[in-house]
This record gives sequence, C-alpha cells and structure tokens, in this order.
Amino acid sequence: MNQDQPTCHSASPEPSPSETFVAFTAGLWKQNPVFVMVLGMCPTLAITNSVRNAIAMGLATTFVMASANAFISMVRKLVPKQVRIATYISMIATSVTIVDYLVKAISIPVYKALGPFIPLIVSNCLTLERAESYAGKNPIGKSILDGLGMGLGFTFALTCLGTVREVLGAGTFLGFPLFGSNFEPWVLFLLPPGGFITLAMWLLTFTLWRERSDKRKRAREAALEKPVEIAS
Amino acid sequence: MNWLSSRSFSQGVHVPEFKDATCRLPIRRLPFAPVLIVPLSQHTGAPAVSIVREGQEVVRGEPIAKAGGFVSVPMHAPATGRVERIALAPTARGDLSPAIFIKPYPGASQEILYGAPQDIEHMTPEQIIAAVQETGVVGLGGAAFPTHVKMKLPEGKRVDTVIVNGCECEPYLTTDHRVMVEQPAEVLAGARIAMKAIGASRAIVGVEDNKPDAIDALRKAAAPYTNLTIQSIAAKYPQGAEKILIQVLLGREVPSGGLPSDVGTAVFNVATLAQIGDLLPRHQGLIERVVTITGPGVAKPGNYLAALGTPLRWALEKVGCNAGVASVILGGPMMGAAVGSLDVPLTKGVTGVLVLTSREVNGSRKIYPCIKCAACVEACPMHLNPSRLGLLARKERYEEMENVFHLNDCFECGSCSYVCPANIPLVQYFRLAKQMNRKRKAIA
Amino acid sequence: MTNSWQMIRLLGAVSLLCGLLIVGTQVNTAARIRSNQETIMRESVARLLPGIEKQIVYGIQPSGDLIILPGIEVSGPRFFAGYDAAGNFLGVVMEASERGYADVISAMYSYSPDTRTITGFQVIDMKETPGLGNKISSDLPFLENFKHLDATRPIATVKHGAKKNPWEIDAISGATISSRAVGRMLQKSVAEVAPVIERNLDRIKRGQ
Amino acid sequence: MKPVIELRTSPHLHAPRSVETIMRNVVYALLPICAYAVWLFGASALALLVTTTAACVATEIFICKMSGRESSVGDFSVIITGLLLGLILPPGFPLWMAAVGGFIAVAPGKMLFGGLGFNVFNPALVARAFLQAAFPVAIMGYTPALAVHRLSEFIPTTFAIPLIKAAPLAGWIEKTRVDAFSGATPLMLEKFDHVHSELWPLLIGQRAGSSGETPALLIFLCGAYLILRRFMDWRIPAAMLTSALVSSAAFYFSDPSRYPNPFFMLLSGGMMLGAMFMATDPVASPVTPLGIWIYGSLIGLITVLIRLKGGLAEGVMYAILLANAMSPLIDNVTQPRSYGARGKEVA
Amino acid sequence: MNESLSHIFVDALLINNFVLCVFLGMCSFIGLSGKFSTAWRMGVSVMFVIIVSSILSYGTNLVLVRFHAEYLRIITYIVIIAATVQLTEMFIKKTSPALFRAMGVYLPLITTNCAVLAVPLFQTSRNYSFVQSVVFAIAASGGYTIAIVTLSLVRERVELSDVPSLAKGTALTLVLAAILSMAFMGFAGMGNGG
Repeated sequence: MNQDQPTCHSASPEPSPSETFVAFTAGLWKQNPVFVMVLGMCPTLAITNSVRNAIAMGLATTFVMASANAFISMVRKLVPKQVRIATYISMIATSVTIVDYLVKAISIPVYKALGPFIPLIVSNCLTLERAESYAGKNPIGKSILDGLGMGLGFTFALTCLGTVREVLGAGTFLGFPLFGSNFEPWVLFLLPPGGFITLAMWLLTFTLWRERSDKRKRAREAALEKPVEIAS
Repeated sequence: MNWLSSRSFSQGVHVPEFKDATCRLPIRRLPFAPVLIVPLSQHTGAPAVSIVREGQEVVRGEPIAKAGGFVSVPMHAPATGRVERIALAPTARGDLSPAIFIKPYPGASQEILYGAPQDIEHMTPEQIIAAVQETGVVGLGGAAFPTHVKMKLPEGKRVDTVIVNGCECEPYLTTDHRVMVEQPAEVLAGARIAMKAIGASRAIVGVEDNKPDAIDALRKAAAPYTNLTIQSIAAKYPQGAEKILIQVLLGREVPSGGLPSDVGTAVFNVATLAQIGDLLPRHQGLIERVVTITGPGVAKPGNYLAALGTPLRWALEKVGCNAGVASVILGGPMMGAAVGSLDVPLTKGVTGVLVLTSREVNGSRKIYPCIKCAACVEACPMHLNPSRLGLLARKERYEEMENVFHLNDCFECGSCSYVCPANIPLVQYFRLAKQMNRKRKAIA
Repeated sequence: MTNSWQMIRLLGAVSLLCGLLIVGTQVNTAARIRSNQETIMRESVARLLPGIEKQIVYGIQPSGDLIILPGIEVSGPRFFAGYDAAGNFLGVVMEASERGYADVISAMYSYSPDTRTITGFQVIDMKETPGLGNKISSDLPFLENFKHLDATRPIATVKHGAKKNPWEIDAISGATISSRAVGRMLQKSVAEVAPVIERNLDRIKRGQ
Repeated sequence: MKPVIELRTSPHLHAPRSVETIMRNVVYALLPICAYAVWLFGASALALLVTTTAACVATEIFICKMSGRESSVGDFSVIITGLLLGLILPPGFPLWMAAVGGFIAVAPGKMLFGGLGFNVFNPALVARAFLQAAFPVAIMGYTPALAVHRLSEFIPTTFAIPLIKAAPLAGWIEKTRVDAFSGATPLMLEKFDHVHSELWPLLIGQRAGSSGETPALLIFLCGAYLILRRFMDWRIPAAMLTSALVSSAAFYFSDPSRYPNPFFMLLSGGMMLGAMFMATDPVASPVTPLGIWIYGSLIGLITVLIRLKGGLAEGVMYAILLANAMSPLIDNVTQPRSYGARGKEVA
Repeated sequence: MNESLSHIFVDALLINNFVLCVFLGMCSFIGLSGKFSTAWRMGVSVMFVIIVSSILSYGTNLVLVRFHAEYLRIITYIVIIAATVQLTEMFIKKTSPALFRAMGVYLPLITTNCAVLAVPLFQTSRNYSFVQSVVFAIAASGGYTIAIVTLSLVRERVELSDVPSLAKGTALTLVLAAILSMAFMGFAGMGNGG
C-alpha cells in the first residue's frame, strides 16, 4: 500500500506544495482506506444502507480523524514510546465523545440511524492506523490534511457503497425515489448480506480497474523504453 | 461361496477378477530363451556379486553370484550354458543394471544337476536362515524382499504366528492360485520351515474364497498338522497387503511405520514358501518361477514356469500376442508397473505379465475436479483421506500431506484411483509427493 | 525515575486536556440535545393526537400512583396526556415495544380512555424485513386497523382478510410475525397501563 | 507428455463410474420430478424450469469463455443446478428474477470458487437464499396445485416486467382455484394459523409449494433410484430424515396440541427434495464416514428448529447452507483414524 | 424490556450474530480468518477479553452513573479494554510462555476490535443487569468465535480450489461472508415463532 507514495513524490515537479497536496489526496484515491487498505470495515458495511447515513458516518469519521490527528501531532514529540498507544487512544476517544455529542445535538434521527457506530469509531482500525503511521511522525498541518483526506476518502467509499445499496435496495437516492413507485426493490441490499456483496463488487471493480491501468502503464513504459534501447 | 463365514475388512474395493482365463490351466514350462539375462539385483537390498567370468561354463542350478551382504541373496544359473558377457541390461524400472548374460546350450536339459539333500529336522533356526539365504529365495509375491531377512527377528521381538498369504487379490493373476492347487504340500512344508526358523507356534494360511479348489487342496494337505490352519476370507482388494491381512486374520494392527513383527507375526507369500519347501531339503537355488502371462492381448494365456532371466519379448512371442497391444504390465493391474521396453528379463519379483490392448488402456478418460464423493475415503484400506491428499498435492503442499494426513502410510494399492469417478491420478500424485518429501529431507 | 515521572506528568496532562474537551462539549451541547429530544417526542405525540397544544408526561410509580415528570429525560413506565388549545383532554399516548421478526419493534400509540379504544399507532424503531415486516409502519390497510381498535377485549391479530371483530387486527399478508408482534405489544401495554389511567382519569383530565 | 506418464502408472484398471455418468443420472432422476411439477402447476412451471436452466448454462458458458477455460457444461452439473433452482422456486415466480437467480447460482455460487468441485455451498441454494432475501414478497407468491387453466395459461406473475413489481396474484387464484386457497403452503398454514394438513396430498404433492418440492413420494423414489445405482450417498438422506423425524417427534410428544405430527414434518415443505437432492451434493458435504452422519443429522435438526422455533415456516434451505458452511469443520474434526495410528501413539 | 437470559443468548449468538448481522469486529473477521489456527486463537482471546471487560465496565458504569459522569463512558470503556488486553498479555506472558507465543500476536489487535467495545456499550444502552450482561458477553463473543472459525475453515478449503485470480483475496472472503450471513438469516425470529 505504501509504495504508492514515493512514486507520487518523485513524479511531482515541485516538492513542497505538492507534498501537502499528496497528503490530502492520497487517502481519496491512491490509498483509499476502504478500497485499497481495507480498513474500517465495520461502519463500511453496517452504515451504508442509505446514502444519507453513509455520508453522515463518513463526515463523523472525518472529523474524528482530523481532530485526533491534530492532537496527536501536537504532542507527538513529548510522548514516550511506551505510552504511545494509550495516549493516542485517549485522544481518539476524546474526539469521538465530542462527535458523539455534536451529532446528537445536530440531529437525533441521524444519531439513531448511526446507532452504536459513532462510539465505535474509537476502535476503527483506520483512526489508530493513521495516528500511528502518519500523525505520530508528521507536523500538525500535514496531519490534519491527512486526517481530512483519509476521512474524505472514507466518506467517498461509504457513499459509493451507500449509493448502490440504496438505489438497488430501495429504489431511492438520498430518499428521492428514482424509478417510480412500481420499482421492485432488491431488499437484499439493505440487509447484512447486501453489505458484503456490495463491498465485494466494489473491490472487484477496483481490482479490475487497477489491473487494467497497470497494464496500460506497463505498456506505456515499454513503449517509452523501446526507442531508448534502439538509440543506445 | 461361504461369504457368511468369510472374514474380511471394512474398506477396500471390489475389482472385477478376470482370473477365469488362467485359473484352471495347469502350470506349463516355457523353453529356454536363446539368451537368459540374470540381473544381479533382482531383490530389495544390496546387489549380488558375480562369481563367474565371461566365457565360463555354468551348470543349471550352480551359484553364479554370491550375496552382497546380509540383506542380499545369491543368484543361480537358470540353465546349463556359457556366460556370454557380464554387462548392463535394462530393468523394469527403466534404468540399466549389471546382469549376467547366459547363453544356454542348445538342447540343454531342464533337469537340475546341482544340489544335495540336507536334513532340515536337525538344523537350528540360525542354520535354517543361512540355508534360506543360500537358496536365493526372495518374496515372490512381488516385493522381492529377501526371505531370510524376514525370518531373522530383531532383538527382543517375538513372533507367535506365521501368516501365509494366499490371497492373490490382484485381478488377472493366478500364480499363487495354481501353486496352491498344484503344490500344497510344498507350501505347507515351507510354512513349517518358516515357523521353525522364527519360533512361531502356529501358521495360518489366508486364502480368498474365490479359490475354493486351492482351499480344498491345502486343507487336505494340512490334515495331519494341528498347528496349520487354512482360513477362507472374503475376496476383496487389497486383502493381500501384509498389514491388511494381519488385521483380517489376527485382528492386530501394525503400527504406522512398523513391521509385522511388532505385533508378533510374520507374513510370507505362498509361492515363496512353496519354493523354500521345495528347494531347502535339496539344497538347491531359485532358478525359475511361475508367472501368469495373461490379458486381452495374449493368445495363449496361462501360468508358465519360466527360467529366471527369460527376456519378456521372447516369453510373449512364445505365448503369442494379439494385434493392438498397447501396454505390457509386470505384476497385476492395480499395483504393477508398465514396462517401457520388452527387452527386460523376468526376475524373481515378477508375478505376472499383463498385456492390455488399446481398448483397456483408454488414456482419453477425462480428468474432472474432485467432487468429494468420498468413494476414495471409503476405499482406502489404510483409512486415509485420499480426497484431501489429492487436493493438497495439486497445490504442492507435500509437507502437510505427510505431517497431517499420514501420506507415508499409503502403500499405493491404487484403490482410490480405481474408484475415483473424476479419474484423478491419486496414486501418481502420492508417489510424486513422497518423492518430493524425500528430496526435501535429503537436502535438509 | 525521572522518566516515569515524566510519563505520569504527560499522561496527566493528556487526561486533563481530554477531560476539559469532553466536559466542554458536554456542557455546550446538553441543552441542544435535550431540546432536540423533546421536539422529536412532541412531534411524535402530536402526530398521534391531532390538534394537541399542550402535553404532560406522567410517570407511573411502582405503587401505581402518577407523578408529573419534568421532561422526557426520565425513562421508565410513563405516558403522555394531550390537551387542545382550550385545555380539553384529547387522549393519551403510550409507548410499547415487543420482539418482532428481526429485533425489537418499539412504537407509540394513542389511546382514548373514554371510549377505551386505540386511535392511532406509529412505529418508532424497528429492523423488520424491508418490503415485508416493515410494512407495519407504512401499510395503509394495516394502519387502518388502529383508527378504532376496541381495547375492551384482549387485542388479537388474525390472518390477513379474516378480521371480523373490532378488537381484532387484520395482519399483513406475508408478515404474520411482525403483525402479531404489534398485536401482542398493544395487548400487553393496554392491559398494563389502562387500569392506571382509568383510576386517575379525573386527575389527568384536569391536567394535574 | 502428461497422458503418457499416466498410462504408465498403476492402477491400470478403473471403475466404470465417472463424474459425467453420476451427473447425467442425477439429471435423469430429476426429470420425472420436473414433469410432475409441470403437470401440477402448469405452463408457468415449465417456463420457470427452462429459464433457470438456460440462465445457469448461459452463465457458465459466458464465464468459461471470459476466463479462457474449456467449457464445463458437458459435465451436466450446471444443468442439475438449473433444474434444482427451478424446482425450489414458487411456480409463478417472475422469470426475470429466476434468471437473476440462475446467474447468482453459477457466477458467485460456483464459478467464483473455481467451478465444479470447489463450491463451498450448494449453488442452487445460494441462489434461492439470495432471491429469498432480495425479493421476499415475490418468493411467497404460492399458487394452488392443479389450478383449472394451468396448462393453457401462465400465472400472471410469470411474465412480470423486469425490475417492476409484479401484480398481485389474488385475482388469478380466485379465477382458477379448485377449492379454497389461502395463498399459503401447508407449512405456513401449520405454523401461522395452526391449520393441519392431510398427509396424503403431501405424499402425492397436490398442495401449494415450490414447483418441485411437493411430491414427497415421487422425490423419494427418484432419490432411491440414484441410491440403488450408487450414484448418491444414502447416508445423508438417511441421517437427515431420521434426525428430523426424531427431533420433531420429541417436540410432538412434549406437546401434541402445539407441534405438528413428525410425519407431517417429513413430507411437507422442501424436506424430501432437500434430503434427496440438495444435502446430497457431494461437493459441499463432508467426506469422512462419521462426518457424513453428523452433517445429515445437523441439517435435520436445524430444519426442525427453524420450522418450530424460528420465524420462518420453512428452514431446509438455511439448514443445508449452514451445514455446508460447517462441513469443513466437520471434516476436520472427524478425520478417520488411519490404520496403525494407534500403535504409533503408543510407540 | 425484560429479556429472558436464553433469549439474550440465542439473539446475540445466532439471530443478531455480532459479525454476520451487526458487522462488528469486521477487520479481524476479514483479516485474520485466513487460517484456522489463527482464527480460533483470535476467537478465544476475544472471548476472554470481552467477558472480562464486560464485567469490569459493568462495575465502572455503576460508578459513572452514580457521579453523573456518563459523558466519560466511551473513554473509560476503551481504557478498560486496553487495560484488560495489557493485563491479559502480561499475565499470560508470566504464567504460560507457550500460550503467549500462541496468542501474543493477537492480543494487541483486540484493542481495535469494535466487537469488544460494542459489548459494554450495548449492555449499557440496553440496561442489562449484571447476569444479563455476562450472558450477553458470552453469547456475543461466542457468536464472533463461531463466525470467524467457520469462515477460516471455509477459506482454508477454498484455498485448495482454483479460484480465478481476479477474485482472490478480500472480495472472495466477502462473498463467503455474504453467503454465511444469508445462511444466518434462517435464525431470524428464533424463539419467537409460536
């Protein structure tokens, strides 16, 4: 997963602004937490039976990641190795508690729909993984950007799943009926198996897409190398 | 058939027998071939060491090679003639090994001139074992393991029962069957010699119930002896396998990786004992054996007494081959090996020659994936799980096969491959797996 | 030694920071959350009792007496009494829950102590099968059952198309289990709460 | 190169039974059931069977072509899957949904795992479970057996337009019914309305239900044909039916007024079809002798528990799927003790 | 609602199986179900930690409620879990080095297993009594173990087959999980049928 980043680095002409940019966009696509790193599976599967819930969950996670990354990056130089994880977890738990109250204050129905999965952001491996591998090593600005990027990538993935599940399972998108009242919904997609199936389909799509782009890339490289060989 | 009283075992397969073509035909003698090829290694263990020179004249029955160690036996001249050369000759395994080429004199007699009577009654077990080694007899059921080595028990082991293996469960083969019918007295004499050498108090002859005439003949011959029992057992493949037969007759289970002597028994093939019973009192050497030459590709199938070293091609010419021969197998169809060349000689371990035509050898049987029908699990006499072993072999997980699924207990009887509806070459997989495991261990 | 001391100091600082943040959020959002919850409850009750202007939450004491609860914070046995603008008593709204097909179904229903009928029913939370069981919240013929459901006799769910008596609920075809759960829940809840209301009806009507 | 080597290794004999003959005979055994289903439920059942089979075969051909393998339709196993799927759907099931089912059975249910021999679950049941979860309303649309115009006209839901809700069946049933019909199978009547059914109609299949699951006697005979010709393992149906009988008898004798007659349990729903043709799918069942008995008994027990204690009227499908999932576990814990292993432990 | 113990048990074990129906503990369910030997160890470790932390957090919650400090729930629960994991690790390391070698790798992973945090959260929100909480913890973690062990054996079996290269990996695991989850739908309404 991580080898993508160096290639991005070397490919960019101006190092400093693009580096910050990379920190932000990596999570969106190249290192998408769900489709590439396969992290944070519980909410990905559980909270995607409607687009609205998916986005709400994604944003909640984004907030947690950005703020937790900020805290952690702030104290990263002070924390001794032995209590690293404990500190990180309490920081994350604090962010989660704040989100928990914020969501409740914003909308009770959304809070109810997300159920126990807001408190469970604490044990989302994604948050701790980013805390460990990024925020613990990088300055605060970049860490916040990383948190935001990863969180938005997560939101993007959740929305992808939510779209398929809601459109097929209920015939609606964000609650608006798409096909009229006579549409026969595929209820399965709202049920637990539907979550697994939808994610499997997205992963297959991603694998296919990456395989094809890899092939194209290799073909392009081969095409580039050939004339060089002839010249030498 | 007295199937109610016949004992048997729970697994195994019922294979069509194909024995009718030869089981009623008396043993006939094959004439000498123009050249007899006597390999120095016809048995398991160290090869014999030649004691003749090229051009030397030998008399039928005369020793021409001495044992190359304890786990080895001497060779005797199968015919009166001249040692043409000592050179490499092809073997049934497909490689070359040194052999003594003997050119029999034209019109040489089948009579055995060599040898002198010896008194077995007053010999000690050690003397008997030494005498058995001198006869050059090895397991004639196919294993070709020197018989005297089996008689020499390891320190601290005791054997109470000698088992005489008259099952001959391989289809097509009737060698042992004819030997039991025609030489019951020799078989029992051999059994008594074996009992004496080992110190066992009784012997049980296990014969499958598809050979009632053999059982009758043996029972008649055994009437005077109280410590010899003839036990009829239900016909099933692979009943003739040592460990299975012990289980059927004695209800004892040889531990994995162990020997029959671990459970107080020793198993000898009937043909082996018949030769011992015949040769030992006359102090002669093993120079010929009964070979079933049969199969759809043979014009005159039958049991032939062939001089050891008779080239396969010559033997087949004598019995006549039909058109369309596709495969020649030494041994039975279940465990025998197809030969790549007809120039190999018949040796001590060859029980039969099976000639199949292209109709039987249908190589176009399609291999399907395993459908886990469990037929092989029910067939495996060792209670292994060939289905899982086969799947593991496809993925080259050989170590797991050995460590978790007891691959090394497999003795390649072929029951699983025989029943497999998906035509998976299981036995071939297992052989390969064992080979790879051995190679890996050798490297380590 | 200095190292552990440093660690403890750091952890203390972290906890202090976390504690401050959490408490701050809690303090700042508490009022908002409360009002949110109140609004939702109020809306649910209003939907079941059209024309409602004022509502009182009564808690049922273990002894069977009623007390007026300050808000909807306090859970436990309780019901809502609704009054119109003129202060006339409209009816009560009660909460009920019961295991359905997939999980617990919780619902609210309105009850008229005068006629002893259930006058409305609304599902609050459920995980019933979409397309089948979840019709209990949307199927109009099914909801029609609760416009005037006689509660003088034990409420019973009968199979689709077999309703004969005013105390029976006509089940949704294909969703028998969920329909029955609704019947059971109403039956139990009415049997539990109706006698208490009956006893204190005057007081409730006066709105005390 | 390879066939030459195979020629030269033992054994040189082979039993005549092959995968292809086994599968072909299972198809033969299914045909009488299909024919009877068409007679009972009419043209719609025929259309359903044709659709599921065609969908399964087409999917298999397509996937084989896509992945560049040799087509595996010739081993008949995909036809079995297609026919079985048709037999376990209600006769008036919309054909487009049936086609979706055919795709699900073969694509994720079988080919995803590598095709014949590798599927962990019975493909037809995977598709049935998918359809049950996806279209819970349509899959409950049972019609009466021996409806008057069944052979001359289709059940209206059969030709429902893809992706559009099918019209309700009530009108059609009203028009064609021979006697009072409530739209429920005997199991549903028993469970939800405590209406008992006669055993005789269950035996000969004149009742509502999935198109091919109703004639218990015929299914039993077709299964018996396969057992007698040794194309099927008798132990699985034996274990499953015995355990279902025993466990439902235990319930029945504990409270006869509440629980149905054990024989009703055996003859109703998909029990017989499941026992004879679903649970016996060798690929998804254990291979060890003890494992096979455990597997069969487990299916019988779970079926009875779901029927009597669960929320559904019928449980055979889920019971078999669960047992399929458990079969690697069963296999692992019941590995036969190999010959001589005991001695080895001592030594 | 006052649920019977047997109902809590069946519900958490089968009907609303933590993994297959509620999607808890997904990461380890997908990531650690490749080998049976790993899966059962993970299952046992999770069971132990869940039961211990459930009991501890039941007590803690009483204290929190007493001091009206419910807002500290999430942070205390996660600290309890982390502490339980840490103590278990140390305890096993001291008492049984062999067991530690077998389980040691999996223990730290449990901290970020949401199934573990979910149990105390659920038992609090559902107002379970002490006994109910313990039964719930046993059943929920048992359900987790059943799911991960079953999946691991199925995956070991699939490893022997010719899976198309495209589908290898997570996607195939998810399809297996989907079918398992469909099979578990058969338990819906269990104990509530009559």
